[in-house]
Amino acid sequence: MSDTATAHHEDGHKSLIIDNKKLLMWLFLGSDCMFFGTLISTHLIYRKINPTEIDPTVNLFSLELTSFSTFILLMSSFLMALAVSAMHKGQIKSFRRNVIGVIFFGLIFLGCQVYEFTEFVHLGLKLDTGTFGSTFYLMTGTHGVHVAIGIFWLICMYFYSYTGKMDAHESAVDVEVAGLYWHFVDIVWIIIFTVVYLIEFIGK
Amino acid sequence: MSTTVTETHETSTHYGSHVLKPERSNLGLMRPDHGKSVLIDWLTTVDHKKIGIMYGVIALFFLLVGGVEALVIRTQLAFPENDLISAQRYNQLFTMHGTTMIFLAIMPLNAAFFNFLVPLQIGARDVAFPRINSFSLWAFVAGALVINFGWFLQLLEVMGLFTASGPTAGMNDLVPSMGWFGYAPITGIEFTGAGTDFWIMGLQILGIASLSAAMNFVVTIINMRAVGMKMMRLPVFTWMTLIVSLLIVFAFPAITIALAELMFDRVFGTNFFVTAGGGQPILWQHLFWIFGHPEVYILVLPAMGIVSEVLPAFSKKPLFGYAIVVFSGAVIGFLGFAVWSHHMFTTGLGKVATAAFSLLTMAIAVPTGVKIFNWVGTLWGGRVRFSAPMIFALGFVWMFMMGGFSGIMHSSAPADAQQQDSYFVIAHFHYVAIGGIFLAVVSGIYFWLPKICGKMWKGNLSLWVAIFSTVGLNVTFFPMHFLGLLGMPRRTHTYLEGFGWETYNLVCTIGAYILAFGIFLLVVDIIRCLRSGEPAGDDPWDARTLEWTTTSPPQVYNFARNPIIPARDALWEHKHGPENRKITYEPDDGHGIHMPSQSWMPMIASLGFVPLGLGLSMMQAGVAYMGYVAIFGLLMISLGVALWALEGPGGYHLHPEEEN
Amino acid sequence: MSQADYNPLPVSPAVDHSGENEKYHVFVNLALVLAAITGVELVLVYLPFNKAFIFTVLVSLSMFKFVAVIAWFMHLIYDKLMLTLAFGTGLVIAAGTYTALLFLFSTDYVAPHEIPGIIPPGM
Amino acid sequence: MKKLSNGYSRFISFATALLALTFLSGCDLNTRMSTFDTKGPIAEAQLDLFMLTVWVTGFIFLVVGGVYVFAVIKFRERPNDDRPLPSQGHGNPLVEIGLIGASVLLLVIIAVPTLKGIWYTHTTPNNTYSQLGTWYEGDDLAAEAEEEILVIRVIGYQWWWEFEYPQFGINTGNEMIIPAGKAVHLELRSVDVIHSFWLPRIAGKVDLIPGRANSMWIQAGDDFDTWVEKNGIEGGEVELQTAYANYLKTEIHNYYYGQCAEYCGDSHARMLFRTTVVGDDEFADWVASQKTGHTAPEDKSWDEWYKTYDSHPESLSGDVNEGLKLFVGRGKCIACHSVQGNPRALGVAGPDLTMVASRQSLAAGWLNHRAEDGSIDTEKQYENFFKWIKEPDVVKPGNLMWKSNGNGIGELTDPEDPDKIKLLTDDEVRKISLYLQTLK
Repeated sequence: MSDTATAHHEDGHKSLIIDNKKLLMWLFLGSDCMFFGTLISTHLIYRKINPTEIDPTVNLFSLELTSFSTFILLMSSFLMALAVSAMHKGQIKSFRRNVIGVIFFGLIFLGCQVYEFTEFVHLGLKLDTGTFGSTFYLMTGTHGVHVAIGIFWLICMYFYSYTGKMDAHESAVDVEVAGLYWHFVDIVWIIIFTVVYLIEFIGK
Repeated sequence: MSTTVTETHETSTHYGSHVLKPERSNLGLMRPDHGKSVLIDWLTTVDHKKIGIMYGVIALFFLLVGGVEALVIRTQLAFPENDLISAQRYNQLFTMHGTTMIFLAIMPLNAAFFNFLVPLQIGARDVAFPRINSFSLWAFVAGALVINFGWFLQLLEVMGLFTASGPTAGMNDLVPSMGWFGYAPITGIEFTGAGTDFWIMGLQILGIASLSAAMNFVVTIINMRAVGMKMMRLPVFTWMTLIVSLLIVFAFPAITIALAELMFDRVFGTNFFVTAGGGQPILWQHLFWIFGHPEVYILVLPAMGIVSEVLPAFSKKPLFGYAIVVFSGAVIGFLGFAVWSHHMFTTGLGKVATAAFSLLTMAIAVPTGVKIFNWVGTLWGGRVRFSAPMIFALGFVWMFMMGGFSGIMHSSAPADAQQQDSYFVIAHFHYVAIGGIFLAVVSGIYFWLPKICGKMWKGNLSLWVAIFSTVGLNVTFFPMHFLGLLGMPRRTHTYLEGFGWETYNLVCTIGAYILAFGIFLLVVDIIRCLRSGEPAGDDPWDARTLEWTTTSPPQVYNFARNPIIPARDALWEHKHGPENRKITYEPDDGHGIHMPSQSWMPMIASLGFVPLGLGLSMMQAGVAYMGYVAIFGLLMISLGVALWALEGPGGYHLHPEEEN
Repeated sequence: MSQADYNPLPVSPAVDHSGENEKYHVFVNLALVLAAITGVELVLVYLPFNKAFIFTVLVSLSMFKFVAVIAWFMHLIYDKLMLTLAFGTGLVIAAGTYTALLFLFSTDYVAPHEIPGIIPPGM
Repeated sequence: MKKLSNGYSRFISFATALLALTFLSGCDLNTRMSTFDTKGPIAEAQLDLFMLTVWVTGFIFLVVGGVYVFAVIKFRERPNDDRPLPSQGHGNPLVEIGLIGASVLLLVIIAVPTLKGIWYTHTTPNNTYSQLGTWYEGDDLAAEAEEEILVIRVIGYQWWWEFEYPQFGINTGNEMIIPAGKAVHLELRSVDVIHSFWLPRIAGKVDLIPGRANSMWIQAGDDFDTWVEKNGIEGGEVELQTAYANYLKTEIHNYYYGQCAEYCGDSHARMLFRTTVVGDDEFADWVASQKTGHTAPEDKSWDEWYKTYDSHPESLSGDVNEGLKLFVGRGKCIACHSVQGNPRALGVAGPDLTMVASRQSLAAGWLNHRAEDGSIDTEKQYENFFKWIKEPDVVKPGNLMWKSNGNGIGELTDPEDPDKIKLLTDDEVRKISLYLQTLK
């Protein structure tokens, strides 16, 4: 809930009209690029130098399932954009409707991931299975944790909207910042979907 | 959740002094505001100046700790085949010396200057997120405690009050002993014990502290500038803060993930750096230096910023080529991400990669050289006044040049094959670290101490500090160039007689004691200043930047009215420039100055890292019940953050007496 | 001092609410396009085309999705340049560094896990 | 202010004096591991590059440092200075660009030879001088190896070195032997943590990284063509060959010191190694005797000795026999060490002990018994063996020989209780040492 970690300086004049929280979030996302860059590149490096590590005849990935969860995440991003837009217009009911949708879709995505992990473990891919298991689970797991944090954040916002303390101006920024975070989680998945799942598949 | 809606402004009362009625937060709790007790005031403060001072004091303490570690190391090496301390103890000392100096002394010293100066230099009341600032400070303290906790356990063990148990107990290394670089696989579970876990968790916590502080500063510098303070009017120190903060923001995630991967290797048996499972230990080196090389600039750029403030002030001239200095700082920062592998020339990168990194490393010498040219250019035609800050700044330029030149020698990869991991490298980076960063920081201390405490240091003791530290530094580290070229490798706890290293080592050790005496004098001088310095006045140096327009020490609100900045070197132009370049002030809108309320929550949240970090580390080492301690820490963090979110930012208004 | 620098606007961002309705249509269209691309990607990997071709198309499509979400859903194109700089710097550094890192690793340098005392066959 | 200036000049003279003292304290650059005293083309190339960087940076230092000192002195504030304020110029773009251009030019002076040097040091040559078929005189060489150069697999352990010669199927520890004037290809491997191979007078370092196939090439002394070219000596082929042989013999054949240069744990400081550079004949002899290994004491065959050992061990008397009995028996040395010839000494966790007594150091180079004249000081050698076997943890803290048996060498009488170890007595250690001294 980093949006709350602020204090306002109503007297301060800002040379550029960017909200502090928004700038902070964008910086965090820039930093997160390095964060996920490290994880994804670790995975790719080990795929490159240990290409025969997993049995190529076993079809580990179910592309249909992953495409479905990618779709779900993209749609949640769409709803999040609508929620932010609604908040800017001060339509709190529309905001609630959309946010509930985002939370729901996010939970479906997490559910898919849990299902996928369980399947993989049954197929014999564990955390300590060579480097593939290590990098795959740490990478997708970290992404999953990001999704979970996002869901928790949005649930808090949803309930907070009933306290009547939200207003169109300041809370819109808070919602927008949460939205930025959510979209970023989405674009990270776009990359992971392509470089980890699809390209792995055509490499077979 | 939201932050602003509930602000209760019952405060149009006129407060002449700082005594305030504590106000209740949204939770119905008393806010720990001014006037209760000095201790609570400091613990819960969100004032960037107090936070800066605390950073500085803690960092100086760790500078002394790291210095003592270095002295023991040097004493052990004074004679061949010396057995003052065991190999293991030596390894612990050099590991902790490096870690302490980098993460617990230099970085927080820089943070101390950032905190104290940046808002003052840009004409702001505070940083953008005062409570995150407080969180960063206490998270840094938490990380420092976790990383040094091993010493405490080792002490208990020596006294017979504690025995390690569990899988790594036999190793008996409670203090990190794998080097500050922690090259895999020596950090693996089969080679090192609990010390490595403390190190991993400590660094992770320090990373969180640095990241939150850095993002805060970027937002502060971009968003909180006073009217008219355009980017190209920022003081160079603030520019360097901005660049350093961006470097931290973009470099730290690499080490965060690397540490997480290492932790997974140790705890969950993953294979990131385990050869038997297909892992490549070399990957750690890459990830470490992707962080580690920008880290070098994170350490040194603030020093360049300090010197770029001191030299103009004592030459009565603007910085020569301001734009180019700023630009070269940015280029150094950016190129700093492209040269990490020059720390790895001996790891068999292959011809092409070695050549590429060799050339890029030479390229980075150009913007660094540019800065030196500009400092010389600043002196040229000026009127050089030899006061203590200036003497240290002049010493910095000379010593930094020497460190820089041995750096160029490293850039030639084949020559580096002889220098890498020898004492030559130690000489190189200590010239940069002590001759560069330390002298600049001392220069900064003498320059801004009058502003920080309102008192002027006195007498010529500062000159003796300069003499002892500079002489000590050269006597210690100059012979090390030769030691390295005569084949003495680094990180060896002892050496055989007959290799021609004996005299050099003895000289180095003597030098280390001279240097230590210099630092001791520095501490004495600072204490003397605090105890019995004369009032310094607002602008004792006839200086150039905005921080000298406020009182010494500055009021809690920094500026009674917000300044409007007409030019670069605002104060100088105000004093000596034409009439249209005076600093003006915004009109009083009658609402008073909005001040943020103080809070316990950032401290509670960040100190939760102590049980979390210690619990996780010791759980790994097999100590009983540590899992619960870790969970307690996690709960403490969550609780702190949740209450922080719910208490609301609060705030009150101050109405300073009109004095200007 | 020119008073032009002095900006008396309030702190909170002045959001232009009149644009929100146009944005709605952009969002809906974008969502449809993104869904369609994901479908195309899924089909594409099964098609018997040249692997390099499929690879190129997949990478381009994912780049497009990536940029589109940033630009419109995250309204970066509506926002201040400073935000693009803050994020873009991180993105460029990450992309550059890790692409370089990927090239620095190659199977040529991989040695099998050493076990003491065994001279590998073929030596 | 006057007082300050006085202090400043005092400080400068003090500093200069101390610096000069430091310089003078050690002029001897021809020490055992000096990178200045090069004995091979690689170290020479590296030194040349280093000196180039020294000259270039020294030049810049002189110019910039000179201007700097001049500026500080010339533009200092005088007492009662009432001159007008200095001009408030913000810099001069032309000067700046000129200086940037000049520094780029100076860097190019370093860059071009650096690139050459990288290619030179990274490319193992395969010239006729170095091919095994040309110079190796033993008859035990596989045909396909004739056109290869000598390959040595260097394997790093915590904390010792193994040198394998795969083309000859032999293996030695901590002291490597290479022929003079021949390029040698080193394959660098590690079994545990990262180590680094550094032989300063012959070549700079390359790391031994687990999981990574690093390699380097080294050469002690120039090959014939290079030597002729470098020295510009004229003469007939035979004379030149003699002179060249003489050069190798007097200048290159020697005993060189090396050390691990990457931090590798507790005893990193004590992970040294040695290299003997010898002539072709001597190398062939060494390979041959390394292959043959040793017979049992009193020139018995091993079958005979072991038969007696298994049936009537008490009949094998004398210190050397007793030592060997302990070596294969209670001391359990053969669990980790192998000795060529001895059919039961096949351990692989420790260094190969074939001809261990002809090595001039023990315990990865930490204990020396090389006499002034280059021969082996046998008394010292005995002491070293004794010390190493008696208290290995003192010589090399944390090493496997000490750790593997539960902190000492001897018999574990109760496997459940590591404290009940029956350590070797001084007399037993003496006998083992005496036996080991016969392995030469």
